[in-house]
Amino acid sequence: MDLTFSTSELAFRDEFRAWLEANPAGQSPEGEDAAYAFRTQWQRRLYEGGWAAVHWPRQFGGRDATLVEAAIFYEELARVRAPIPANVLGILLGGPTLMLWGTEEQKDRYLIPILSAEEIWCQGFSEPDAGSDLAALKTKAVKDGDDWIVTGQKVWTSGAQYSKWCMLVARTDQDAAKHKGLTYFLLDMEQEEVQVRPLRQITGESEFNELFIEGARIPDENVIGGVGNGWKVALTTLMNERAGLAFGLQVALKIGLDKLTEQASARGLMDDPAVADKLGELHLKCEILRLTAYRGLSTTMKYGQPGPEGSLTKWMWSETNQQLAQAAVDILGPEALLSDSPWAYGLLRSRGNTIEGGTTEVLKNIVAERVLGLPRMR
Amino acid sequence: MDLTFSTSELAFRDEFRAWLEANPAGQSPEGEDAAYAFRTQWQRRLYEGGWAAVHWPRQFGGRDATLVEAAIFYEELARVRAPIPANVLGILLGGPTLMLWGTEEQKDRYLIPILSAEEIWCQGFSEPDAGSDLAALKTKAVKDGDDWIVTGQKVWTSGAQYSKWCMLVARTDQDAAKHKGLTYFLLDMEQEEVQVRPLRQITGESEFNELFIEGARIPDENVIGGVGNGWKVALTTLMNERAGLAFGLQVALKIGLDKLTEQASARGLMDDPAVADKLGELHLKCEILRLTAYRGLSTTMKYGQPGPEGSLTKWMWSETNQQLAQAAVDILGPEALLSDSPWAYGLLRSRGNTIEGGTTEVLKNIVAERVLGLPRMR
Amino acid sequence: MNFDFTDDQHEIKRTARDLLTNRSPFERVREAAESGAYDEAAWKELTELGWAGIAISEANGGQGLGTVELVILLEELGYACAASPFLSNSMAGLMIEHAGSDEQQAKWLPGIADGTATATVAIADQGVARLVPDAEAAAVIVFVQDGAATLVERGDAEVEALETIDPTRRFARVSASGGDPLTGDVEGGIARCEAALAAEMVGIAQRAMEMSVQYAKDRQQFGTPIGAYQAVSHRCTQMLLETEGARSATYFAAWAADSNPVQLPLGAAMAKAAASDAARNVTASAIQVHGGVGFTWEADLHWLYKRAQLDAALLTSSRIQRRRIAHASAAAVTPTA
Amino acid sequence: MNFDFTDDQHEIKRTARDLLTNRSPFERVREAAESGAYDEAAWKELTELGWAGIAISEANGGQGLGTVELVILLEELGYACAASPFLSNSMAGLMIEHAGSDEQQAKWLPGIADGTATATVAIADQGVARLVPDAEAAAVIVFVQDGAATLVERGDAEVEALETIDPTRRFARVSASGGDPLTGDVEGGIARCEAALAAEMVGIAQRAMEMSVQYAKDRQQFGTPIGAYQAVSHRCTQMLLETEGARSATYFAAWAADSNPVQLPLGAAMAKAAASDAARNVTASAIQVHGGVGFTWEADLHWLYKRAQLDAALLTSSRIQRRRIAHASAAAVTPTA
Repeated sequence: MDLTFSTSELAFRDEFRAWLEANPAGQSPEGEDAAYAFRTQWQRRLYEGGWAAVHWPRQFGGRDATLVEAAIFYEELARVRAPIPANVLGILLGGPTLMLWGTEEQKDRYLIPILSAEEIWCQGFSEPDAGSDLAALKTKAVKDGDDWIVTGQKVWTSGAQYSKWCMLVARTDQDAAKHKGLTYFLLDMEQEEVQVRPLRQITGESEFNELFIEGARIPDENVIGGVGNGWKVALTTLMNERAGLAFGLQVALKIGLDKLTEQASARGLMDDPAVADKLGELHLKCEILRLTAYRGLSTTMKYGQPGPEGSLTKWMWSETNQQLAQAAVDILGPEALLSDSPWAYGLLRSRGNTIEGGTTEVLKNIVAERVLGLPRMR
Repeated sequence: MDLTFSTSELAFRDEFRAWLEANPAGQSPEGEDAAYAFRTQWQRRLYEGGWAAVHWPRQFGGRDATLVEAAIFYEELARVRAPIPANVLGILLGGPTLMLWGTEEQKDRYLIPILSAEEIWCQGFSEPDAGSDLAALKTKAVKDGDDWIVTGQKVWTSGAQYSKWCMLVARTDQDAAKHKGLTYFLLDMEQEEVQVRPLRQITGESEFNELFIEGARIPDENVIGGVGNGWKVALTTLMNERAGLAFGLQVALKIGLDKLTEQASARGLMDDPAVADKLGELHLKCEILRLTAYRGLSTTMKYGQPGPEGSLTKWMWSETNQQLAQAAVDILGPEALLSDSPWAYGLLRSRGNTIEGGTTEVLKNIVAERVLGLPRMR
Repeated sequence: MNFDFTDDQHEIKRTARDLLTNRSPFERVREAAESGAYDEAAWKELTELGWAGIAISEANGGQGLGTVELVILLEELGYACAASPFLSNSMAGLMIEHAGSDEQQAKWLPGIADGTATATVAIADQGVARLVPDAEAAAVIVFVQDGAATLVERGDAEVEALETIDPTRRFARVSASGGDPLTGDVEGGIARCEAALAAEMVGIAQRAMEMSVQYAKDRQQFGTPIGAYQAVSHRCTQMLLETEGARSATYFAAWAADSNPVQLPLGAAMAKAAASDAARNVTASAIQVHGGVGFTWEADLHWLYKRAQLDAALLTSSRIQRRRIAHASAAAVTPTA
Repeated sequence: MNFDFTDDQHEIKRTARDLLTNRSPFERVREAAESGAYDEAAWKELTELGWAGIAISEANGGQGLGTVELVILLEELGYACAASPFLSNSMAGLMIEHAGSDEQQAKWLPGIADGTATATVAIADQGVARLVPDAEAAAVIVFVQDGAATLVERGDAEVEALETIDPTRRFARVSASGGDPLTGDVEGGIARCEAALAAEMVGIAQRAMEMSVQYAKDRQQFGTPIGAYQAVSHRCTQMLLETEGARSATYFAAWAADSNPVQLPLGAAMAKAAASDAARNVTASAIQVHGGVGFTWEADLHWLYKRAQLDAALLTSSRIQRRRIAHASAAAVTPTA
């Protein structure tokens, strides 16, 4: 057991720190489009420095980073408050899915533009009536010569308005059993038959979109992993390691908590034991989250699959992040509810944390079944 | 809206208070048997004073008390820390069930001995494999001439060792659908074919028992409500107003909380805002419980059935009672964990509160279905 | 003991529900929020119906009913999440009615009662009230500080508009000094305000719960309505528990205000604490039950969530309320030295 | 970064689990509790295996391994709910090993390591320690007060046996003064004790969780295993969350004790706080999952619940720990004046 970074991990961190110091991300501009353009620029700089996808194999432009190094990478990004690369879905989900299921031609064609942010990717899995239930997808693709004609509706596609490619799961066999008739496609977003409508969130922003697809065309060569194999390919995408990203979120949480602690201190509120108790509780949760996340990485690295602890960190993070935002309102009072306060934004945005990327309820079902071996939920 | 007692309610209360002052219950002796004998004696005195079952009709020995008066009755008992009458199940469940479903002969035969504590009643519904699921009962009764021969096992029968009669639900038709083959009997406990085995609880006491029934005999005249009608009769028993008793529990909770508050004050601990916050929270819950319970009574009295609030008080009470016991340990420290401390007893006993009389999970199912109209649980 | 409304009170509740269902559907709430202005026509209608003066004496232009009736209206306004100066104006009315002199009452209450000269309440520390609803448009501000209150005319106060996360209501920061002192029962006035505020939050929680229950019945997942899953149905029962608990405390406080003032201070503290927690928890829970849909602007749940957060921050905080409750309870059980 | 045991440590864990499964099944725990005496033969076996001296230097008769190895054993002893003076004796060993002089170590550690002269730790206020495990049979008591510690021989202390709700362990009230001062790192010693205590509680929580999961698979209600209902299955996932969280904090504290002492004080505070909460919550939850059965003496869950309550009351309370964590965190982020 060694809970410090190894020499090579420290070397990795120091190299990235040095690069970050020489290449500061700068301040994001206001406005969604401008902010996104900024993130694209930022990813291009990471790419040029060889830092766009550290966990990818070197042959595809990565650095063969270990899970711990990938965690360090996102921690360091968060520590300097640099933005997440624009093409995060392509880097974390799309690339690894292609590496496992794609043909050589597909890898040659798509991987580098993902890294360079030349082509942004989005994810077209969720549908309005399917929710967490992939087997209930209704979007369908019908063969038409060498092409597929796709019709349907997708939802919660973040970044769709900026994307060139959409990882789309559609039903290609109406008669097959629910899981079996699915195929995984790459849909070209640049066609009139694909309409993107922003979904406004309770924060007022539109991170997510609805996708209306009316007879869009996909050439046969854009099938990933074979016709009828979409369920398995989609699982690869879903299972893909977001652990690294999680480390960034957790550092951001810690930065927020430290800031609240500092503000409470500055106002002399730490003398109120109720405030101290609350902040102590949050620091405890935050530290346990960090430790548990690293335990999960160690288990995965050693045994090839995560242990029970690995399934818990998203749940821990999302609830702690919500509690932090509410604690800030309780401790700092009305000013934390003003529209321009980052705490007010956090209060609203954090409500999505227990919904996005698998609701807490679905996570608990998965943990109950797969980790605890309890009977299938009813 | 009038949240004070009316003149007649006050008169009722004052009359009972005066009686209690003239007839103090005294101190319960140590030991389960002695304590039970003491409760029997106490009920006999209540009976002689005309106070054994205030909510029963006058014609059967009661006082025609309203729901509010019954609540007052139990509040006053709890306030002077008098014990619950020994035959509480006969008074609250057995009597009212007989009044609705019994023949004239049965009423004449059984009601007065219930009141006078001459014959104690217990409840034989639960079975080891049935738990909360009445339809899964396995105990069976087979017709043999004018008698029924009963075989099976019951569990959680409190006071079985002191009881003359058991309200027994058994299966009399193996072929009928699950709910339909049940019959409600009065089982004479004084026969060798009925064996009572105490179930030791985590407190070390044995309030509850297992009942092993091997060919016990019940004459046909002890069927209540007709053969095959047991489901309906049992529902009457289950639905019967325990509200009055609940008011006693709630006063006991309040007395405990006041005591903890007094002890915390005496040690200067109220100056610790975390202690004050915790006690404030408990006082708030305690008061909300009292108010909500009275709201429930008012709704029931006016509309003939309880409103949504009426289904919540057992849940509120059980969780608050558990929180009180844990708070006492946290506030008073190790001395609250000594075997002879009432707090230590409370800590253990209160764990049963969210299980006995319907687990919190079952209560929530019922509230979800019957109050909120949500679809049947799966 | 009769913990139920009178027939008249039930009638007020029904009328209010009907009216607000028509006049303040969520489309109107959204319009008001997005335009940054209240619906003047709706406000006029409410005042013409006498709502604004419901708890103000007839002599001063009101209807002469009680805090219970006011609480009934406020619960419904909360249920509708109505965008209106009703809450602030009523709270000011309660303060002046209960702590003002005859002259002060005669001067200000008629305008409050008919809505032509609205008022508000500001809770200040060192001359500054950090969060005051509807101060910009108020004719007079009841300025409370260190347990004392003065009436400060709008022109004599420094009012700086604030943009909060709840755009269905106008807020401001108010600085003032001096003013015309209220010499009566200021504490009792504030306690009545707390009961009124609690009522709005009970209505918010009720609405969020009802929307969640409805959604849980309608929305299918894995082939069955989500309300059939205990993760959802038990969450809904928790919403019911908190909402009904807060309601019990709020009705009690309102009744105490009208009929048993000795129980008001503790009752109001309990109502505010319970309703703040209930409104915040239930609205957050409602978003969760709705899943991704609950996180969208169009689902309208966020108006309730945001209103709950702002309401909870008004007047005394729950933390302070809990301590007040604890110390009052301790004083009640501790033998006096 | 490798947050996993070494192969040797895994082997220690496996061996301990196997041994305790045989030597300390619940029947034995019950016997010890009902007879009021520990199982001498089992204690002899553990000491002969060198467990009692696992973290004591070889020079003083121990095995010279670290806090991590001790924590592994204690987690398993907690899992077994073993009735034994192991915890108290090890805590005293940690104190003397880390805060004692060479002479004190030479005098007391060999007896602690081989179990022939056991010791314990008493946390006192005004000369009285209100809850001390295994003081009656101890040869020496590490008496801690106001941050200082002395070694008090059994005969020089007033020891009054206490009957607590956890009869699987002997407790006493201890009064003393004077004694032989420990001049070394007392705070570090106590922090190590906290890590050790936390480990026992992690084991308790793990056992309660496993029993609940097993019961949820086996027990049928309404024709299906109760573990298929989210009210039960989600409760079990909550148990997992709390247990794994407490485990992360405990392993971290043990590692810090051995390898990075600067992180030990905060780490130990976190471990004790997290493990206390986890053990109390998980054992209470386990009773609930078991329903009526869980409330019976025979189900054996209560030994875990009672042990969790008593363990949580040892050393520093969670309330104080949380404040320590808060103030330490505040100090870390506040620019020094």
